[in-house]
Amino acid sequence: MIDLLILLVSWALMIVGCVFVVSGAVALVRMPDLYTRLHGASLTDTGGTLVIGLALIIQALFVFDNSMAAVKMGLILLFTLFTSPTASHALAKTALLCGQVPLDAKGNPLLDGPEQASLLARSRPADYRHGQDKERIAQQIQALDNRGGDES
Amino acid sequence: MEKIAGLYSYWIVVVLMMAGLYIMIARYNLTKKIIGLGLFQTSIFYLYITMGKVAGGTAPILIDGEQPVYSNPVPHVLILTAIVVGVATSAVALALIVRIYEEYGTVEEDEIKAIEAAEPEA
Amino acid sequence: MFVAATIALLITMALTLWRALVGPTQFDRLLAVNSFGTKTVLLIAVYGFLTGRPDFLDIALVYALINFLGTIAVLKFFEQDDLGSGQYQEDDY
Amino acid sequence: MEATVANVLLTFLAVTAVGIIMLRDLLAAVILLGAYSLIAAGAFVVMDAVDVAFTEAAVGSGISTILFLGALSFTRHDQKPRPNHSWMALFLAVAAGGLLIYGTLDMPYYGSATSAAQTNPGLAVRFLEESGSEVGPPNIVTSVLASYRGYDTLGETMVVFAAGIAVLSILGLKRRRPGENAPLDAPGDKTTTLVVNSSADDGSIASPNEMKRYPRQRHRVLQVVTKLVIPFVLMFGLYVQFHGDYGPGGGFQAGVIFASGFILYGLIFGLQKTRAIMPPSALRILMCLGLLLYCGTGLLTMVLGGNLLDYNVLAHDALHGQHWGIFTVELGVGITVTGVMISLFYNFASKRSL
Repeated sequence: MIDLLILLVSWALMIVGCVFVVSGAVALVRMPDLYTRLHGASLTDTGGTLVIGLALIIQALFVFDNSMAAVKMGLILLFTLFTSPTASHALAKTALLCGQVPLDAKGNPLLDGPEQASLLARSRPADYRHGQDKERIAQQIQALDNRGGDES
Repeated sequence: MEKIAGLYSYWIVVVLMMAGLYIMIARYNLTKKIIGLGLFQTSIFYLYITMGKVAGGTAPILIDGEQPVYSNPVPHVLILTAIVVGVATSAVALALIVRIYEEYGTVEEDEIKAIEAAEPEA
Repeated sequence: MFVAATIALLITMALTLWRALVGPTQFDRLLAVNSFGTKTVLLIAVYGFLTGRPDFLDIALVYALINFLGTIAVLKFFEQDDLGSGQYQEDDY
Repeated sequence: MEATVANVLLTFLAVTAVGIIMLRDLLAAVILLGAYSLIAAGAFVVMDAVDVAFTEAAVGSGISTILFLGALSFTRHDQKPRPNHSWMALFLAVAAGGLLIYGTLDMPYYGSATSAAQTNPGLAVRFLEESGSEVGPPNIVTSVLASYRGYDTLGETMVVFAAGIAVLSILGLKRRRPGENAPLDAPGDKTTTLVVNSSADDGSIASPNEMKRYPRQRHRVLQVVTKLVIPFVLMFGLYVQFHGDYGPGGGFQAGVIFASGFILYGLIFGLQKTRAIMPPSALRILMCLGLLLYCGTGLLTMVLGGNLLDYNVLAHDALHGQHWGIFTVELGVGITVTGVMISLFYNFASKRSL
C-alpha cells in the first residue's frame, strides 16, 4: 500500500516536473521577446527543478534506500532555489541596463529607445510589468527623472 | 544499421575534430583560433572516453560486495589531467593574445602580418 | 518513469539549444545557455537514478554552481566590459 | 537506452560546434562554448567517466569561459567581416575527417567489452582487479592518478604551475595601455561601459550626462545571494578534496571549485576587495607550496628507502602508507590548482591597472 502510494506520488511529481520543463522550453522558443522568454524559462526552471528534485528525493529515500543521495539532492535543490532566480534577475536587469527594449503583446516597443531602457534600469524601482502601457512607463520615468535631477 | 549505431560516436568525434580544424585554419581571429583548438581538444577527449565505455558497465568506483562490470578507468585518468592541462595551455595562449593586442592593436592574423611586413628590420 | 523524464529533458535541451544557436541577441543566448545548464543538472540527477547508481549527484551540484558562475561572469562582461571592476558595489546613492 | 542518451548528447555537441563555426560574434561563440562544455560533461557522465565529467564541468564551462571573457575584454570581440568560407580549409578538414572516418570502420563498436583496450591484462584489468588491495581507495581513478601514475601527475601539476607562472610573467606586470590608468572606481568613467549590446543594434548607449545623473545600479540581490552561496562553495570544495578517494573528485577538481568561490567573490565585489582577502603574494606562495608538498612526498619516500612516490614505505602498513601518500599528493595538487586558477583570474580580470 505504502509502496504504491510512494510510486504514485513520485510519478505524479515527476510528470508535473516534466510538463513544467518542457513548457518552459516551448516558451523559450515561441515567445516573442527576451523578457517574456526570460519569464517563461526562469519560472519553469526553478519550478521544474523543485518538483523533479522532490520526486527524486522520494525515490532515493524509499526505493533506493540511499539517504546520502537524498541529502545531496536536497542540497542541489537549495542551491538552485537561490541561484537560478538570482541569475534570471541579474540577466533581466543587465539586459535592461544595456538597452534591450521590452515589447508589448503586439510586438511594439514599450519604451522609446535603448536610452530609456537603460534609464529605467538605473532608476529605482525598476518597475516594468506586463500589461503596462507605454504612457504610464514614460510618466514613471519622467517622475524618476525629476527626482534624480533634484538629488544630484 | 548495427555499424551505424556502433560507430556513430566516433563519427561525431571526427565531426568535432573537423570543426576545430576548420576554425583553426579558416578564421583569422586569434581568439577564435583558440576556441577551435578547444574544440579539437575535446574531440580527442571524446575519442578516449568513448573507447573506455563498456556497455552495461558502471563508473569505476568500487562497490562493496558486488562485482558489476566497470568501465575502463585508464582513459579517464589520462583525460582528467589533459583537461586541466588543456585549460592551462589555453590560458597561456590567451595571455599571449592579449600581449599581441597590446603590441599590434589587433588580433587578426593577416593584419599582424601586414604590420610585420611594413616594419623595417630592427 | 526515469526514462520518460530523461526523454523529456533531452527534448527540452534540444529546444533550448535551438534558442542558443538562433539568438537573436546575446542575452537570448545567455538565457538559453543558463536554462540549458539547469536542464543538464536535472539530466545528470535523473540519469543517476536511471542507471541505478545515484551516488554521483556531486557532479550535478558542481554544475549548478558553475552554471551560476558562468552566467554572472558573462553578465558582468556585458555590463562593464571588464571582469575585475568593483562597480557592482561601488555606488553613490 | 544508455547508448541512445549518449548519442543524442553527442549530436547536440556536433550541432553546437557547427554553431560556433557559423557565428561571427566572438562573444556568442564563447557563450556557446560554455554550453558545449556543459553538454560535454553530461555526455562524460553518460559514458561512466564521472571524474572526467567533474573536471570538465568545473574547468571547461567555468574557468575557461572566464578566461575567454577576460581575454575578450582586453581585445575586441567582433570578427571582421570576411568571406564566410575558406574552401581550402574546408577541403583540408573534410579530407582529414574522411580519412579518419575510413579509419573508424575497423574500430570496435561503442561499448564493446571485448576490444583490446578492455582486455589488456597489463592495464585496465589489473587496475580493476588489484587496485582495491594494492592501493586502497574505492575510486580507481584516484588510485591510478595519485599512486600508479603519481609520477605522471607530478608532471601535469608542474605544467599547471608553469602555466600560472607564464601568465603571471606575460600579464602580471604593472603595465597597461596609456589612458587606462584611471583608478578603478573613479567616478565619471562609467560612460566607457555599456557598449556591449545586441548584435542587432549596437553602440546605442545613454548619453554621458544621463549616466551621471543615474549612477550605476548596484546588484544588491547578487551581493546577498553570493554572500550566502560562497561558504557552501568553499565547503563543497573541501568535501571534494577529501572525499575524492570514495567518490568522484580529487585535487584538480577541488582546486578549481575552491578557486571558483574566490572568483565568484571577485566578480561581484571587485578585484580590489578580493585581493585584500587573497593577496597575490599569498597566491604565489600557495602555488609553490602545493608543488613542494607533492615533490616533498616523493623525496620522503626516497629517503625512507622506497622509490620516488612509492607510498608503501610511508607507514608500517603498505595500505596505510598509500593512504597517506595519496592524501598529501592530492592536497598538493589541490593547493597548486587553487593558487594557479585564482592567479589566472586576477591576471585576466585586471584590465585597468591597480
